[in-house]
Parts: sequence; C-alpha cells; structure tokens
Amino acid sequence: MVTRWKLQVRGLLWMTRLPIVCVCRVFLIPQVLAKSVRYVYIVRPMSYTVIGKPLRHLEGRAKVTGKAIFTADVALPGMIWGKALRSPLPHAQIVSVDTREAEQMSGVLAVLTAQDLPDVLTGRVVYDTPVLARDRVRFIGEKVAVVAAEDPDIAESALSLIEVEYEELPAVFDPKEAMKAHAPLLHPDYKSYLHAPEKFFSDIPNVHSHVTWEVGNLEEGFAQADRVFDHTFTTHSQHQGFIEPHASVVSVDSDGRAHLWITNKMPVRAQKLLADAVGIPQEQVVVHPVFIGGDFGGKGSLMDSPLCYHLSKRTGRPVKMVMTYTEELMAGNPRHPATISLRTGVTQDGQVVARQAKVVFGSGAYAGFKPVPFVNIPGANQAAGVYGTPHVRIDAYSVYTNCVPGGHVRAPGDLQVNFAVESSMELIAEALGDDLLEFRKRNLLKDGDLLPDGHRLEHVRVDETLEAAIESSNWGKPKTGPHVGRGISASYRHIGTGEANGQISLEPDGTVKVITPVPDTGTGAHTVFQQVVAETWPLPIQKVRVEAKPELFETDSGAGGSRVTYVVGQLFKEMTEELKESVSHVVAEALDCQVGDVVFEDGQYTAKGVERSMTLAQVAKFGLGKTELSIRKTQVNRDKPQVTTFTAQVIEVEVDPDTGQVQILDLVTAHDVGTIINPIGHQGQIDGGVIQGIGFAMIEEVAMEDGQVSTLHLGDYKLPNIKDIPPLKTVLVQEEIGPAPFHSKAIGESSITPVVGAIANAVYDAVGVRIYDLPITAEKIYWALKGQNANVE
Amino acid sequence: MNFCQTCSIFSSRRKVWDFLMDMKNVGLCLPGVEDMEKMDEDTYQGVYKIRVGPIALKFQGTLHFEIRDQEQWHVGMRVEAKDRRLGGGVRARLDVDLVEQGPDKTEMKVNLESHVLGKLGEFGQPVMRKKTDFVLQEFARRVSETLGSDGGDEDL
Amino acid sequence: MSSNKEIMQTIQLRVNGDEHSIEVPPRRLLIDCLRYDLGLTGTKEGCSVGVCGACTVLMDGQLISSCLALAVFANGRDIVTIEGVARGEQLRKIQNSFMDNGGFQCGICTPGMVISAKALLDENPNPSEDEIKEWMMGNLCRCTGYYQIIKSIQEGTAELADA
Amino acid sequence: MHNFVYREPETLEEVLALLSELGEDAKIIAGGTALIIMLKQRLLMPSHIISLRKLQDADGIDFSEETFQLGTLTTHRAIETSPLVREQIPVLSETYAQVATLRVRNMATVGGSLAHADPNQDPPVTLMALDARVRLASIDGSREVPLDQFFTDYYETVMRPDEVVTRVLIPVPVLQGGAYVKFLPRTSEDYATVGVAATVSIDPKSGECQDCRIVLGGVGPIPLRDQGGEALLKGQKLTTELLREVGDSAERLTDPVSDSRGSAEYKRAMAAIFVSRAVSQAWERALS
Repeated sequence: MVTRWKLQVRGLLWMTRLPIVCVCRVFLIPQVLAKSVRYVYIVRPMSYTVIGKPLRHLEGRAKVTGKAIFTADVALPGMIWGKALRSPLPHAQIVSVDTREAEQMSGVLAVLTAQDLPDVLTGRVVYDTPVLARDRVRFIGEKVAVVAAEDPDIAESALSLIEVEYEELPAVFDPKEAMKAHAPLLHPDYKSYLHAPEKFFSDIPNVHSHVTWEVGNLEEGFAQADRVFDHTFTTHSQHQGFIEPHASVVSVDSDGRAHLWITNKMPVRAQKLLADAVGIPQEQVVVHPVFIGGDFGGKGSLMDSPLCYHLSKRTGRPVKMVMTYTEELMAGNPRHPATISLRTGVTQDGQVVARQAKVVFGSGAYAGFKPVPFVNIPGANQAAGVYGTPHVRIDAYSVYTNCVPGGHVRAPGDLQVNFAVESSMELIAEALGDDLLEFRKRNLLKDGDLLPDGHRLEHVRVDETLEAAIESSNWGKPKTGPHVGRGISASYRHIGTGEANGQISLEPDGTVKVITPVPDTGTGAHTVFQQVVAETWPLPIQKVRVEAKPELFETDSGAGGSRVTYVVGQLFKEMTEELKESVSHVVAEALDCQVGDVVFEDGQYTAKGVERSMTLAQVAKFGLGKTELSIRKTQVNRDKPQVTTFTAQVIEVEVDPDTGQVQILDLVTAHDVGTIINPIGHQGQIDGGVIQGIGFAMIEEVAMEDGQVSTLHLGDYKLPNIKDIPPLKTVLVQEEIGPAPFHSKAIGESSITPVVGAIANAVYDAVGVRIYDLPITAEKIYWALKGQNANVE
Repeated sequence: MNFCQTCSIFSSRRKVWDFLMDMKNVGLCLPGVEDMEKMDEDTYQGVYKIRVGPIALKFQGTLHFEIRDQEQWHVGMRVEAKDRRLGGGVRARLDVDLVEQGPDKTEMKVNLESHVLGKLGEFGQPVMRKKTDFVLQEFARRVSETLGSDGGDEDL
Repeated sequence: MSSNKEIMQTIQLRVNGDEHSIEVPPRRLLIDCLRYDLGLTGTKEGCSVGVCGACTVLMDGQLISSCLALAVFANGRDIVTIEGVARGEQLRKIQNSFMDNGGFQCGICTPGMVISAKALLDENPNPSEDEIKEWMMGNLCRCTGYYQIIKSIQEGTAELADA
Repeated sequence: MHNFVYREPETLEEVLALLSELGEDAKIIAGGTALIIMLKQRLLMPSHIISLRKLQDADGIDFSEETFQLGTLTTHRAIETSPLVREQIPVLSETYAQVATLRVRNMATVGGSLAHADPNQDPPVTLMALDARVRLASIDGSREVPLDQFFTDYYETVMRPDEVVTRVLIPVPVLQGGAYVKFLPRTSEDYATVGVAATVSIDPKSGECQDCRIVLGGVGPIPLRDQGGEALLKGQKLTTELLREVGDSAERLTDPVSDSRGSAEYKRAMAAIFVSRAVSQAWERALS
C-alpha cells in the first residue's frame, strides 16, 4: 500500500551544495484518513507548474538594489526626530519631572511627559502599558519623557537636561520571589485592566496569567507509575536579534488623520492599537506599508508610535523615532526567561504515563507585549513534548517582575519547554537503564493521541521524522574522538490560525492583482500568495501581482504564529477560484456562450464551439466596471488543523575538556513536510531557525543584574556570524498532506525548537555534563567538569 | 554590585568610631572625593571625581547618614550622585561595622552596594566595578593608615 | 551643544560616480550624510557600533562601516553604496544570485551583504567557502542562517548581468 | 553626537602645535572605530577633534636591519596583508588578521589601537611579545617607550595629552617562533576572553629555550607580560609539566573583570590554558 523511496535531491532540485535528503512517502489511497479528520487530503505526486518551484522572492529586486523602503528610511517634508528619556531605576515613584531647561534648548520643538498625554494604557492584548510612565516606573529603560527636535543629536542632548526626581521602591527581579506573599505588587490593579483575561486570573502575587492545560487524570497517571522523576530547568532571555531596530513615523495631517509607518507585522492591528492608545477613531489612522527588517515574533507592538503621534500633533510636523540597538536590548521585548519543573511518572517497562509541569515565566514589568488572549506563553503547552502521555497537567504562570517586559520570539515558550522535556527524557532513560532512542520511540505520539491542550492529532509523522534524522546522522556509529557526543531532540509546532483578509481582481492589463494587509517580513509570504494564485488559475507567475495595502482593511491577524501560508494562502486559493468563476461568466457573456463551455487554455479564454478567443486583458476590458472582477473577503479560521509538523534533530558536538568550549561537528534537522511551495523560502526558514536556535542555546543572553541589562550592544550581545555556522544537513520527510494550500504545512517556527535540547544532550554524551540552566556556555561546562574531577558530581 | 572590604586597625573601637563620625575624615579617605560640605547634622554634599581612561566622570551629590548606632557599632550611609553631562549617576549604600579585636585593635568591615545608573550604567560596567572595588580598598587602607594598622588583610 | 552656533564644513564627495558638494557639521556621520543629506537610504543602520555590517559602504574601494565614519572623512573620497552596485536597471550577477539562491529574507542586511560580497568577488572571483566566511563574518544576517548567502556568493560574480 | 571643531592638519608639526594649544580639549582621531563609539555614547565630548587622516607619510611598513617600523596610520588590514610582514613576522599578520572584522581592520590604525589602550585588544599583546617600542611626538620633541612600559591602566597610557603616536618599532630579528592564540567561546569576531602571544627562540643544539616572551590580553587592566613564566622556560626543554607551571605562573598574574565573555575566575583559569597553548605553538614554530 505504501510506496517509499528515498531520493537525493542534490542536483535534482535547486539545492546543490547543501545535502538534503528527501524522504517521500505517498499514500496512494486517499481514504486512509480517519473520519475525525476535518481536512480531506488529496495525495498526488507533484505535478504543479509554479508550486514547488524555487522562485525568486518577488520583492527581491528592491532588496538587492537598496530600493526597499523600511520604516527608518521614510523621509517626509519637515520631519523631526523624537528621543525618549528612560528610567534608570527598576522600580520607583516619579516625584517630579522638570522639562523646562530641555524645552529652552535651541532646536527642541516639544518635550512631553505623561502629564501631557491622555491617561490611557496600551498593549497587544491586555492594556497594561503606559505610553509614558505616569506615577511609577517599573523597569530600567521605561520611557518617562520624550523630546522632539530638529535632529536626533539635539533631541539626545535635550534628554540630559530633563530632571526627574524618583523615590525608589522595593524591586523584585526573580519571578519566584515575586510570587511570594510579601513581594512588592507591581500592578495592584491588574484585574481592572482592559482585556485582562479574567479566566486566567490568579491570587498569587504578581501572577497576571495562570493557564492550565490538562488531559487525563494526573492522580491516576501517577498511580500507574512505578517511578516518578522530578527535574527543574531554567532558561534565559534572548533578543529577537533582528538587524532593524524598532522604528515609527507618524504624521498627523490637517484633517487630524494620523499617517503611520511602523515596524509592525500586524499593521491592521497596529492601526486599532494606535487609535486606542491615543484616543482617536480607528479610521483616523492610516497605516502605510513598509518593509520589515526582521520580525521573529517581536514586531507586533506599537513601540514608540503613540509618542510620535503626540509629538506630531503637538508640533504639526511628521515625527520619526528609531530605537538604538541599546534601547532594543534594554527595552525591546525579548524571550521570556522561564523555570520549568517537570514531574514524570514512568512504568517499569518504560512508558511515560503522567507528566506534571509547572512553568514560570518572567513576564517583566508589563504583559502588554504578549499577543495571545490568555496573556501567557503558548509554548508552555508542549511540556509533554512529542511523547504521547495519557495524563498531563501543565500550569503556566506569567509573573510580573521589575525587568524588561518579555515578548514573543520565534516559537515562544517552545524552546524553553522543549529543552526541559528533551533533557528530562534522557535523564529518565538513563535512570531506567533504557536506550535513549528506544525510550523515546516507545513513547512517541501516535495517530489519535491528545496533546495536553486537548487537541487530537491525526497523521502523526514523528516516528518517521525521528527515524529519518537518525538515519542521516552518525547516531550509533563510532565516534571520532574521546570528547565527541551526540544528542537527539524532537519537537512539534502547530499550524497557526487567525483571520485573513484579501482582495483579488482582474486588472485591465490582464494581470491578477492580489492585495493583502499582511506584510512580507522576509519569509517570502507574498511570493507564496503569488504562487498559490498562479497555480490555482493556472497563470504564469508574472501575471500575478501582490501588493501590501494594510490601509484598506479594518481587521486582520497579520503575520505570525506560523499561520500565513495556511490562513492567508487558503483564502487566496478560494478567492482565486471565485474570481475565475466570475471571469468565466464575463467570458460567457462576451463570447455569447454557456458558462459551462468556457475553456481556459494556453493563457486564453475560449469556449467549446466558438472560434474566437480572448486574452485576460480583453476579458478585463470587456468586464470593465463589473464588480465581480474584484473580490474582497474576510475569513476567520479558528480550526486548528489536526495535522501538526514535527522536527527531529541529531547534533554532534566536540567539547574541549580544557576550556568547556563546544564545537558543533554535525547538525541534522529532519522535518515532516507537506508540499513545499517555494523551496528557497522553505529552506531559508529551516536554516535561519537552526542558527537562531544555536544562538539561544550557546551564545546569546540578555544578561541582567538587578534588572539592569548588561549586554547593551551587539559587541556584547553576540549574534552568530557566517563563520560560526556548523555543517547542516536537512532531511525532508515529505508527504503531500497538509492543511495549507496544495497540502503544504508550516515551517517558520519548526527548526529552532529542538536545537537547544539536542546540544544539551550531546554535551552530556560528550563529557558527562548535564546542563540544567541555559545558556550552555563553555564556562558552565568547564566548571562542571572541574567539579566532576573533584568528585563533586 | 556588592563589594566587601575588611581590615584591622590598630586603634580602639571608640577612636575609629569618632574618626568615622567626622565626615571630613571619611571624605579624605575616599579617593576622588572633593569639596565635602556639611548641609545638616546628617547630610553632606560633595563632588566625586573618577577617571576611566580618557573618560572623566564628575559626580555631584549627597552623602547621608542613615544609621549611627553606637550600641551596635554600625554606621549606614546613603550616597546619591549624578553626572549631569553624561546623564547618569550612582546610588550606593555604605555600611561600616566595627568589631573589637582588642583594646587597641578594631576590625572594620565595609560593605558597599552600589548601582551605576542611566547612560553610565549602560557601558563599561565591568571596569566601573573594578574602579569601585579599588576605591573601597583604598578607603580601608587610608583609614587604617591614618589610625594605625598592621598592613591590613587582603581579604576581599 | 546648541546647534545654532555650529560650524559647518563643506565636503566634496563622489557617491556612486556623482559629485556632491555638501555642507555638514563635523559631527555628521557618513551614514547619516548618505541617508539623509543625499537620500540614499539603501545603506541601513542596525547596531550603530560597527558590528552588524548593515551600513557597509566602499570608501576608495575599501569596505567600511559608515556608522563609524564621520562624513568629513569622505571629503575628496569615492564612495560606493548599494545604489551604485547596479548600473541603472542592469544588475550585477551577484545581485541576481542573491535572488536565485535565497541570499536574503527580510532584506535589511542585504545592501551591506551585497556590497561586501561584490568587493570580495572583485578581489577574488572564485572564493572558497572558508574565504567567503572569513570575508563576510562582519555582516550579520538573522534570517538566513547564512547557508544560502554562501551559495549566493559562490554562484555569483561581480560582473554586470545581462540586462 | 555633540558639536565639535574638526581639524585636519597635513603635517605632524601642525598636529603637535594644535595639541599643545588645545591640551585636553582636543582628541586625536585616526581610524575612528573606537573614538566614534565613545563620542556617540557621549562618554567623551571634546571641543576639538584633530584628525591624522590627512598626514603625509604617516602610514607604511618599513624594514631595516635593526627595526621593523609601522607608521601610525597603517591600517590593521595593511599589516595583515603585507607580504613583508607575513614573511618576516608571521605572528604579527596573524594577530592583526584576528581583529574583529574586515571593516574594522580597514579603518583601525596601529597608532590608534595603542593609544586607545583597550586591554581587550589583540595587537598590543603580540606587539609586546615582539618587544616593540612606541615612538611618541610632542611639540617638545619625540621619545620612545617600550610597549611593556606604555600601558598604565584601563584605557590609559604614559602618553601626555600633547603627545601623539608616530611609529611602532619592532627590533629585528624577532624570536624564531611566535604565536597568538585567541580564546573565543562565543562568536568568531568577538573580543577575546583571553588572548595570549608567545615568542620563543630555541637553541638548535640543546633544544632548550634561549629566549622567550609571554604576554596576555583581556585578563587585566593592561596587556600583562609574564616574566616569571619566561624565566621558567629559559634554558629548559619543553615538557607538559613545564607548560603547566608556566600556565600557573601566568594565572597568578591576571586580574580580569567579569563580563559577558566570562567570569573573572574563568578567565584566570583560561589564561593558564591559553598560555600553555601559545607557548607550545610558538615552540613548534621555532623548531620548524
């Protein structure tokens, strides 16, 4: 029933240098799917004309020639610059702010404090963040005042003339301390904040969201267990590391409309948020599309744009604010540090039967950067990993502290929790005397299993994915040195849901124009839309144009959550079919024939028994003014697909026992994929995620001491460079099954997650050092080795 | 940032106490402190200069006695100073404990908790830490030297 | 610190073949001069401390960080920015190669990457993987993980592509 | 950045006259890679900036019988790629090649890097191990300072405000074998957690060390020369035990700060490891 072949893509597809192994498994009978599966998967061999082709990203020319306009590039006549004064204290009462001297400075056009602004809070979901601190500051880097001046140097100079008197308050930096009975309360009024989710309130001090995911019955599970293991892990904070810092430009025109250019991947949402933050109707905000210089989950907030608005309103000039990278590292929205405690019940024969997880996230001073309705970190629900566990309870606490507020970073929560799960799996296997791989395989998720959030999975491909990673790696083979080790890790990543909007029209020049509110943050999303539309019709790719016009839409989920190809791609596929149908009607009218007889062939419309044919341009001309040639649609997709995506990695390292330094010798990343729409973008997501994962695991840390970030520029906060990348082997376990158009799946947040666990496990295999606290630095390994030598371990 | 310094002074605890109660003396023992001026019984105002390579920092601020507990032989001081040009400052808490080791020998324990704020705190923290450590060592050394010492313990 | 008494300096610079005479205060950075005085916003500012490479330009044929150079440094010099890499509509092969091989995603580092890569290929038309890494290690990219950038450079040349 | 007056004299005399006139109000700029960051951060706000960039004949690499000379404006990249340096003092080109990134090396100058006196830099470490001297000029004349007496503290040197570095001189022939080993536990273009330069000459007959120099960077306020370790090596054959002793000697000398590149304790331990690595590499090269 199942044909299986292995095919070396080297030279066959576009990739020639990177070794990619493609394992295809095609089910020939569509009816294999269980009834519970919502999506009908039609499996067929790749026979597309544009789908699957390594097409250039359509905005490429603008990007390689420097013509692509990003927010900081926007130049408007009369534009001035804003700079913010930030709090030097982690927690203090603002006694007074004296701006007089700054206002006097030549070239300064306005100085604003909270007293000059409406008393309004903002945030991506919960509105808990002041635009400027009003009576209290809650972290080092919080904005207290803002200056607008003719140039940024003058604005910067004026900041040092503002006198702020503070009265220091007791501060709390560690979430565990913040949860104690007498800890200082950061937001005593949390429950009254707009959009604060009541369902997740907690009575524990400073906990602003407590989410529980539960399947089975934990007590029962532990009763079945022969052995119970407790492990606790801690993880650190990572900055998204986009090269473009946050920027905003606002120009308030004479009609009071605010024109907004912003580094935001959800521009329609930004329009609504800005309107709320400054107290104007949403239609008074016009969002202009700009390129976004890297998102990785971090660019969904308003950041400085409300300040730009107020300064523009005050001065009558367009105002630009661009954060310095120092401001990014001090007051961006980095990955949440976490403490993950796992209690695992296992039977004598090595079955994981129960898992209790407590995940505590340091939320920082505000929760306003969190974009999910429950205002917590979604990845916490992966605390059972890729292992089918019948009885699970996960409690995730998001806790206010006097630290920089956390935000979403690619696979938010997934990395933190997966590191804990994959480390603990090995600890348990070792304690049981079980084989690391066999123990995992015995417990892997299967079709019909429930995830901790109650979601039932179908078409689970984790076994094949893990097997593919193992086969392509050196697992089980002799090692090349005494301090070489290998580690396994596996993860899953859901395919996101949300609201999609679009407009599609046949243009007079015979092209099909696609308008989307979603910006292409670099993932190639617009090219994916182009391919989906072109394939659906089918049209040559050049006949489809894609434009981002967020200003045409009132609501939209924007980019993020591994959702775009699925929800937006699906929408455009349906809209293309609708438009095609409309076109057929127009053609039928033009050719005076039955709609059913209309034929589209070789780029021309004709009909059975009709001599004449029409080009698309002729159809468009004929149909000029017909509303049906332009379709607009909104579609809310809340159905989380029952197919998910799996990743398995095997990483081989060598540890220098004298220094603790880790070198990655080999990295195999195996992915369970559907149809690949554009291999260029697809592989790019895998590559970028892996390297970002290595950064998280070993290199990057937003280091803090008493709430003060000490890594405040890219000389101290290091990002991996081109010389730091290891040999990478990608394995694609392909099956044309996926909920997104043409049976595709999500890829953007897949490859980053397992990296850290695999490295941690490899380090243990190499030198016997088990890392419980991230990042995995040479220094930690060194001291652990020292301790070992002294028989401390 | 936390710093500790302990030294033995060949002088009675009473004498060391009296010495420390005169802020002028304290100022003289802190390298970089200038123009110490008494504002009221517990508060002094002064200038503190420190150099890190080409960077010259000039802090203006106050030193305030918060605790003068002769029963416990404990002094607690709060220091707040700003460098306006750079837009940064220092906040510190200095605690001194005196332990009698003999009729003419006193152990002085100095504990400093200091925070470098604003622009100053943003860069060069490691070197600032080193410099602060030096200032504290120097303080202990000068107090011992002025009142008599056995050379001090190099106990950090 | 106030701007009104500021002494301005007139500098002559040649940018992408065009001669400019501009009045700038000495504090003006080359990157700001290019981006704001000349409107050449292809040169990007990332880290502002010379690490990320988004602001890379060529000065007299040498790669530099324009965020670490004063505009007055460029007085009498020849500057090439990303806008000067193509000739009009005619791209260099390296630019096409970045598009064909996925050498960019978000595009913010791309101008610096392309300039650096072009300078490498001018000097060494067939660089090895190690030579590419050694040369390009000052240009950070967060999106691609660099693998497709290496491929783009291996398959590109500094020559002009067919129009 | 703040406002300042920018001067760009074309002769050394003019530079020195300006320095003498302006004193601490002026700062010298050469490549600018360090100074501009400090200006941006407003850690420095001099009223005048005097550029050496228009100075005639201030760059270049010269080789005579007694000395190897580097002009103050010679860029790191020029030294890295000079065939003369590669042939005569390979460890020097290797060291400059390891500084940060290509762009920094294209701008940063020999004199600027020494005057900046950042203890985390690579070149001063190797230059010190090569017994280099710095020539300083002021309106009162010029003087030469051995590099191991040049640095005084973090970012501080013996230079007076009216002085400028004009040349770096390396006595030749240099010791037979040289190595610079840089420990980079994070990324490859980072500052070193510890950087060690070692130069060694070996008596071909006895196989014993005739002369050597060991210098450490990044683990103290200035580059640290370990004369104790040198004394241990001299007249000895290389053994694992000796390497360990030399490493221990260096470790005792260090006084690092804790930062994002490692804790002080870790840096001290690594100093020992990398001293022994540098010495054994230099030794190997001296033999070949």
